[in-house]
Amino acid sequence: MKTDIAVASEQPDTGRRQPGFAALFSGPAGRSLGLVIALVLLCVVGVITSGSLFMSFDNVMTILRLASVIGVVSIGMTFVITGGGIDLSVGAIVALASVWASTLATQTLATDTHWIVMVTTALLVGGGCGLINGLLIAYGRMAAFIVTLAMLAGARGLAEIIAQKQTQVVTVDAFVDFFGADVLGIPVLVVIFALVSIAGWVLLNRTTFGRRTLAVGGNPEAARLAGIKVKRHTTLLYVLLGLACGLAAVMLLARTTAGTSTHGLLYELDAIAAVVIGGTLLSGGRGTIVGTVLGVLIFTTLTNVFTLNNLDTSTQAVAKGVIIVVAVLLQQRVAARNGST
Amino acid sequence: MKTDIAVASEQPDTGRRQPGFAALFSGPAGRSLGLVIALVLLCVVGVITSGSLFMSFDNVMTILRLASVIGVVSIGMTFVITGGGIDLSVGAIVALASVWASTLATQTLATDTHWIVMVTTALLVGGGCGLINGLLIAYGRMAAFIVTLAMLAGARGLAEIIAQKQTQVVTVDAFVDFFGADVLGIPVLVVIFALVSIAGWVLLNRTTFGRRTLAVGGNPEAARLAGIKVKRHTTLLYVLLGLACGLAAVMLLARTTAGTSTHGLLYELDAIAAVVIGGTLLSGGRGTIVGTVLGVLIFTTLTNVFTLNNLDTSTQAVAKGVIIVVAVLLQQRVAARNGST
Amino acid sequence: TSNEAASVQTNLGPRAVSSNDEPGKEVVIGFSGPEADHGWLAAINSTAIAEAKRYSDVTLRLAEGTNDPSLQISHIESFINQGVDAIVLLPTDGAALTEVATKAMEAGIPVVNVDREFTSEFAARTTILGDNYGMGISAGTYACKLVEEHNLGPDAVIAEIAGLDSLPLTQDRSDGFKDALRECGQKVDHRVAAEFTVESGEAEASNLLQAVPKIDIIWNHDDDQGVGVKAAFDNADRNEFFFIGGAGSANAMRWIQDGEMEATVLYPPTQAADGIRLARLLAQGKGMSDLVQVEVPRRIVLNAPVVTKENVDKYLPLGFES
Amino acid sequence: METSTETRLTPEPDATEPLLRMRGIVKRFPGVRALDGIDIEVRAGDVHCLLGQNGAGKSTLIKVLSGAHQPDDGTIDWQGERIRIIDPQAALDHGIATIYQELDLVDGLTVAENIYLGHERARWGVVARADANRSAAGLLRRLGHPEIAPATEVGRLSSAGKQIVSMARALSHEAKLIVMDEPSAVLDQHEVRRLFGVIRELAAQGVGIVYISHRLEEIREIGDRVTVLKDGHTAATGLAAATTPTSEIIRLMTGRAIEYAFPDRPATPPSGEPMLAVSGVSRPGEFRDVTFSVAAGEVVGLAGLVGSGRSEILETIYGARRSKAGSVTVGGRRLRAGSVGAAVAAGVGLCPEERKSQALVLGESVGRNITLASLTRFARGGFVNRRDERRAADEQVAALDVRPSDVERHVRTLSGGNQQKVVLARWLLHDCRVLLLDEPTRGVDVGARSEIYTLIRDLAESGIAVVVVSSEIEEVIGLSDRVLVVSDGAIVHDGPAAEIDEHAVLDMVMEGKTAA
Ligand SMILES: Nc1ncnc2c1ncn2[C@@H]1O[C@H](COP(=O)(O)OP(=O)(O)OP(=O)(O)O)[C@@H](O)[C@H]1O
Ligand SMILES: Nc1ncnc2c1ncn2[C@@H]1O[C@H](COP(=O)(O)OP(=O)(O)OP(=O)(O)O)[C@@H](O)[C@H]1O
Ligand SMILES: [Mg+2]
Ligand SMILES: [Mg+2]
Repeated sequence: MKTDIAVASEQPDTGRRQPGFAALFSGPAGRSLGLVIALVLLCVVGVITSGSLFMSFDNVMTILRLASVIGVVSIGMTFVITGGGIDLSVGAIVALASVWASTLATQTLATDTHWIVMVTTALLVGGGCGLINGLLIAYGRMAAFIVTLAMLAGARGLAEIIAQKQTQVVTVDAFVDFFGADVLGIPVLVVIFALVSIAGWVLLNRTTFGRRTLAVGGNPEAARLAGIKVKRHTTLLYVLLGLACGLAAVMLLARTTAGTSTHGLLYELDAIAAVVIGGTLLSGGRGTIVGTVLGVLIFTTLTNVFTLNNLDTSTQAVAKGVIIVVAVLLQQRVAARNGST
Repeated sequence: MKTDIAVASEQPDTGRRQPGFAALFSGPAGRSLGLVIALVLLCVVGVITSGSLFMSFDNVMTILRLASVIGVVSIGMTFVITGGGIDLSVGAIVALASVWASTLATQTLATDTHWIVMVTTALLVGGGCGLINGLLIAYGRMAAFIVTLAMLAGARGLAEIIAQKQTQVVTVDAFVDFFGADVLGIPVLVVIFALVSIAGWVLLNRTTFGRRTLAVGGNPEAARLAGIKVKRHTTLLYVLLGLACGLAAVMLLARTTAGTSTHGLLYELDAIAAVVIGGTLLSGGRGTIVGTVLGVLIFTTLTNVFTLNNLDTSTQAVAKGVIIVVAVLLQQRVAARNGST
Repeated sequence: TSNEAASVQTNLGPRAVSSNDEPGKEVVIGFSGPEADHGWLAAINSTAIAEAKRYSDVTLRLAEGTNDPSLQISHIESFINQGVDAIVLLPTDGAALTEVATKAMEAGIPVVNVDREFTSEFAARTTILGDNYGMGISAGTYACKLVEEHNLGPDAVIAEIAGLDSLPLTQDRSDGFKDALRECGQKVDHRVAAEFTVESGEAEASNLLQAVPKIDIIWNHDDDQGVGVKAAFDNADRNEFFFIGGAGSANAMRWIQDGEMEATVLYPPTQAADGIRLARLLAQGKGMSDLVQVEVPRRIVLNAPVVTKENVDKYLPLGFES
Repeated sequence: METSTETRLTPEPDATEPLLRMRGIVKRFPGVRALDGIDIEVRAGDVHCLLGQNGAGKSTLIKVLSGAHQPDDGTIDWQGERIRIIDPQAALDHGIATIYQELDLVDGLTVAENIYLGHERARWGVVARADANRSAAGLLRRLGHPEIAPATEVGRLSSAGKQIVSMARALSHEAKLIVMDEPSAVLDQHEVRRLFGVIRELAAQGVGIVYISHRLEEIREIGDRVTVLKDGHTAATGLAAATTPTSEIIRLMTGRAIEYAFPDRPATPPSGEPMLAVSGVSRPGEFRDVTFSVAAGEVVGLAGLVGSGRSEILETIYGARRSKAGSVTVGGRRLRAGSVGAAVAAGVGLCPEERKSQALVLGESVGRNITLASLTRFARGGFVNRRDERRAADEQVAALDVRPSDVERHVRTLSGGNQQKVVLARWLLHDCRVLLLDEPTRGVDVGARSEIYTLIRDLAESGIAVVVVSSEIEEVIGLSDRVLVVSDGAIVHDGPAAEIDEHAVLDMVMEGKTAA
């Protein structure tokens, strides 16, 4: 939002990165240093209150597995927000993709051929929804907020119609076995999250696609004048996020062994929150995958620590609100000290 | 979001208002002409499908009464968004204010003295939450999205703690009688909505406060250098919205005769949607109260028409998605033809 | 009226006291339910907690209530990691939680399923069902009785205000209602779905009243949203119909006493409390003292009786403050 | 893609065939005919100057050429072939690179990333950062700015620095035609020299240059041919830059003869109690120990190189930056440091350097932008009296000759120079006691320029203390009663304008530069 920008510009840029020790943190890690500190503090609280329970391998995997689904969505969301957009329909798209990929017809086909059919279906549905979003926003010149709000209503409604509001159990064993398995003790879901994170980081920071995303989000007019096809690029960003939602649906199908129209409820808020807490500018032009991953981990670890400590849900909500504010303030102060805003 | 701006800037600004007939619609009414058309179309559908049922005085009042609560919140939201901000916590603030104003203690005091005690409580709670939001955003330099997300969690949690997740029935008869009454056949709630709309319109379009809101949202740095106290103004905007939420809580208390922590669920989405559909720029700097009121009416009428036609909820959701897109496209085309972008 | 911190516990009246209540082995029970965002679910939680407090040998671990199956799965996973002695689970979605419940059972932790059935026999040691379909049947059967008693004829206008429509349990209730009505040649003429909240109840009911100028019978799935539904009736000055509720909150029972409501179909929020008790017995290896068999049964289906003016006094103590 | 940073030599085209020929170009915006049949021809190796008043259509013409706008009518021949330029990429593909009037960089990207935006140096879609940084450094060196590090975020650069990056970007395209829309507006004399060096080098290699500027003396120095636009028409084209008299060019542009001179200074310099007194104000890293005072009715000019800290000094006086030491007093009363509100209340106005980001609310009308700082004057009890407001805005628009003279029009649609006038108008309306003007004539045409000079003098005579920052030393000297020379964040000279000349100032600023 503009206000933030304004306020930020009041404190003059420090301009130059400091040498020596601080330089270590002036890269992506530096910008996220506050978040790392917040996460570490959270872990310390976890260890103090729940001892070895918290640090156990199983518990860590539980946190990561929970983080993996919303994590994949959040990484996609990082691209859209960095590119100056927003997507409220992610949860609905996840639901629709999960339902579509677990209909009787799809599952029968998958049993007859290969479970890859289900994955393809989910990705196609996700990508298709993203494409519709992108086309309406970029070529239809409509506000992203409105288009994706409409998609939120539409996709979830369609999911309900397809599933007839029933839960569709996944009976394709090969599918469940594959995604439910471990690789060297690490759950496949966590591996997927890790791979998507790395791919996202490379895509945003090391490729022309990523550079152009920053340009389109930071100054779309300048990007257009530099010869970038802004509309096409914007559309691609939403397709990318749609695909991430499709993948998340697959992961959710594996995790819950069921497809339902209630999957992905409120993912839009969770994902946007993780992205923004991570340090990506909601107004576009600056994005960080590392920050997003940290944001997701902070939220999931928070829930885990709460659960281990048997906290009442209302108290949890209040505590969550306070912790969000404190984490961001911390992040800001640390970033300011490190000379990167 | 930036993308929209970029895309919009490709089609040249008309800059100048056309004379003659078109000038009639080039004011606020013109910008909202597409919305008026959409609303009229919706009413035509209502009349065709439900005949006199739809156009009956009672039904129109039902629509307006349902529109009034979210309407008051949306008008407050128009100011915040026009000023370049966003507030996700409106629903939670409504819940907290409704709960606080209907605790046993407050109600007892109100019975002993006057129901105005309940109203004051709700307004104070709403204004207080808004103040916290505003201070953290303007002076704490935090992103509005994050701060109000934290407030969303915190305020609803607090509401649950206060109400112990129970529904607090309003027993102050004078309160229910006053707000449940009619004035010349018009429900008091609708009268309040109308008054707030007019006050909002005057405030935004005719006062220095409104002008400054537009400037702060349009270019905060320029506003600051023009001598406007941007931080103070931003804070005031959130307080204003908080007060609107407090008032909405009072109206909701009267409408449902109960205060609960589940009041105002998803108001943030509904209000932002109404504001943005109305034509207020999500990036700030342009706001229209008339548009917001129309946006609210479109959404409420839509639900009413659906119900009159006994539509299944899933179909409703899909239809809603499609109608939103169509309404906005219509609005855009009409606006473009009228020469105001 | 509901501002006193009411707990159903104190209202429950006389309860069976048996040797099973003697302190036994110390056990840790994990409890996870959906987001307690309205009265019935809040009552589910509070009765469960209160029940656990009654036993000095029970330590309760409470997970954050959620409507996201994925998050609930991770709660169960952490219970398994913690090695609790038993798990009481009210799933957001029975099918979605089956896998992880099976995992818990395989890890030797008995799972007590409350209210929403799993898709596998092996996922729960014991299931306590509130019978949503049966609730619809009860409501429908009672509606049929009203039609007959008051001679409403085959064209009686029957309306339904459902709860959150995307939940399978809402579908079950609606199916039961429909099926029972069919028995007496009736059908649901108009249906809207609220969201279990007071506000949505008021909004949906307001619109419904406009859609149907004259109604004979209304069944509202949930007494929580019923507060709003009732407010809408009062706002519109409409009372020409029989108003049947669901769940059985204290508010609803008082309305029945005052003649402002015809009846409500009970859906006791004490299931989870029962679940806690059974989980304790399972973990301690005990049976149910009122039964001859030495083990806790696999399946308990609660009754969904209809509360009317005649019997409301008997049920009022069970009514939860919502 | 070639790694060479050198602009490729284009084979000398047939001497009779111009590189570019635009005929009958028409561009309409709703309510305006920005271009109404423009003809222009540019030869390879020529520096072709485009002149015209503010709003004449220069920027619009070059945006048509660069693919940013689609013409409504007219033809474009490129190297003898009829082409259509459907988007900016098409123009770049043909070898037409453009430096836009409004800086068109992405703040969040680095210098190198901005230079290669849209034609990244990449392999398999993965950017070759080291390669890009190296090439960018080469381009910057060629432009005489090795101190700009390719890895710096562009948002941290000053306007001048950004202008350099824009130029480096144009060079990076190995273009056959480079269009420059007022590149010198944010540069000081020293920088302009270097720019001319580069332009000459490019022209010698056969690259065609279209050069837009409002500084007529530059035209004579660098230009080969001149085209003058007036109200969307070609008033004259193909004039020889060297021989066409200045008065003739001005007449073609404005349709009248303009005395291109500074207004007379008062015979006796104003004195008495200082209206504005700045003492010992410092901001580490930007400027230090700045002390000077301005009497009522006095015009004080700040000369210096780009980046010497003049803008920061003005912004600190105004309270937009908080000073770490020293004090600012206005009319004898000390201002609270770091408070714009206090400064405005005390009657200080600042006309900031970057009109787009710092001054204008682009989505608002001209009228509302003008009255923004004086709203309370038109308000009673918080309600704005729109008739009074409108009248005041109309007066300012007429006084400054803003075109089109329509206060309802969005500022966004005004030409650059007219936008600048709107910013000036805001503070002229504000009944200031102290007026701080940062580059007030940036991008303003000759006609309006002399009007602004007269205005500033009139304001001073009405008792206002004026501080002017300008990168044109001639302007500082001509306009001011007293000149301060700023070098590297310190005031190195303070004396009457009549006793100093351009060379002396240039020497002083350069000395500071070399000493530092
Ligand atoms: N996007 C637009 N929408 C409407 N009118 C426009 C737009 N862009 C330019 N104009 C109008 O076109 C005319 C020509 O503007 P242009 O920017 O080409 O002038 P210019 O010669 O570059 O002036 P300057 O020297 O001030 O930069 C002006 O009247 C301007 O208001
Ligand atoms: N946002 C910023 N962050 C860091 N350094 C900055 C920033 N803005 C300006 N500077 C530095 O401050 C110094 C002075 O800036 P500036 O160019 O505004 O001076 P100036 O004398 O006003 O020049 P100009 O002629 O461009 O107005 C320069 O070294 C510049 O690089
Ligand atoms: Mg121009
Ligand atoms: Mg400057």
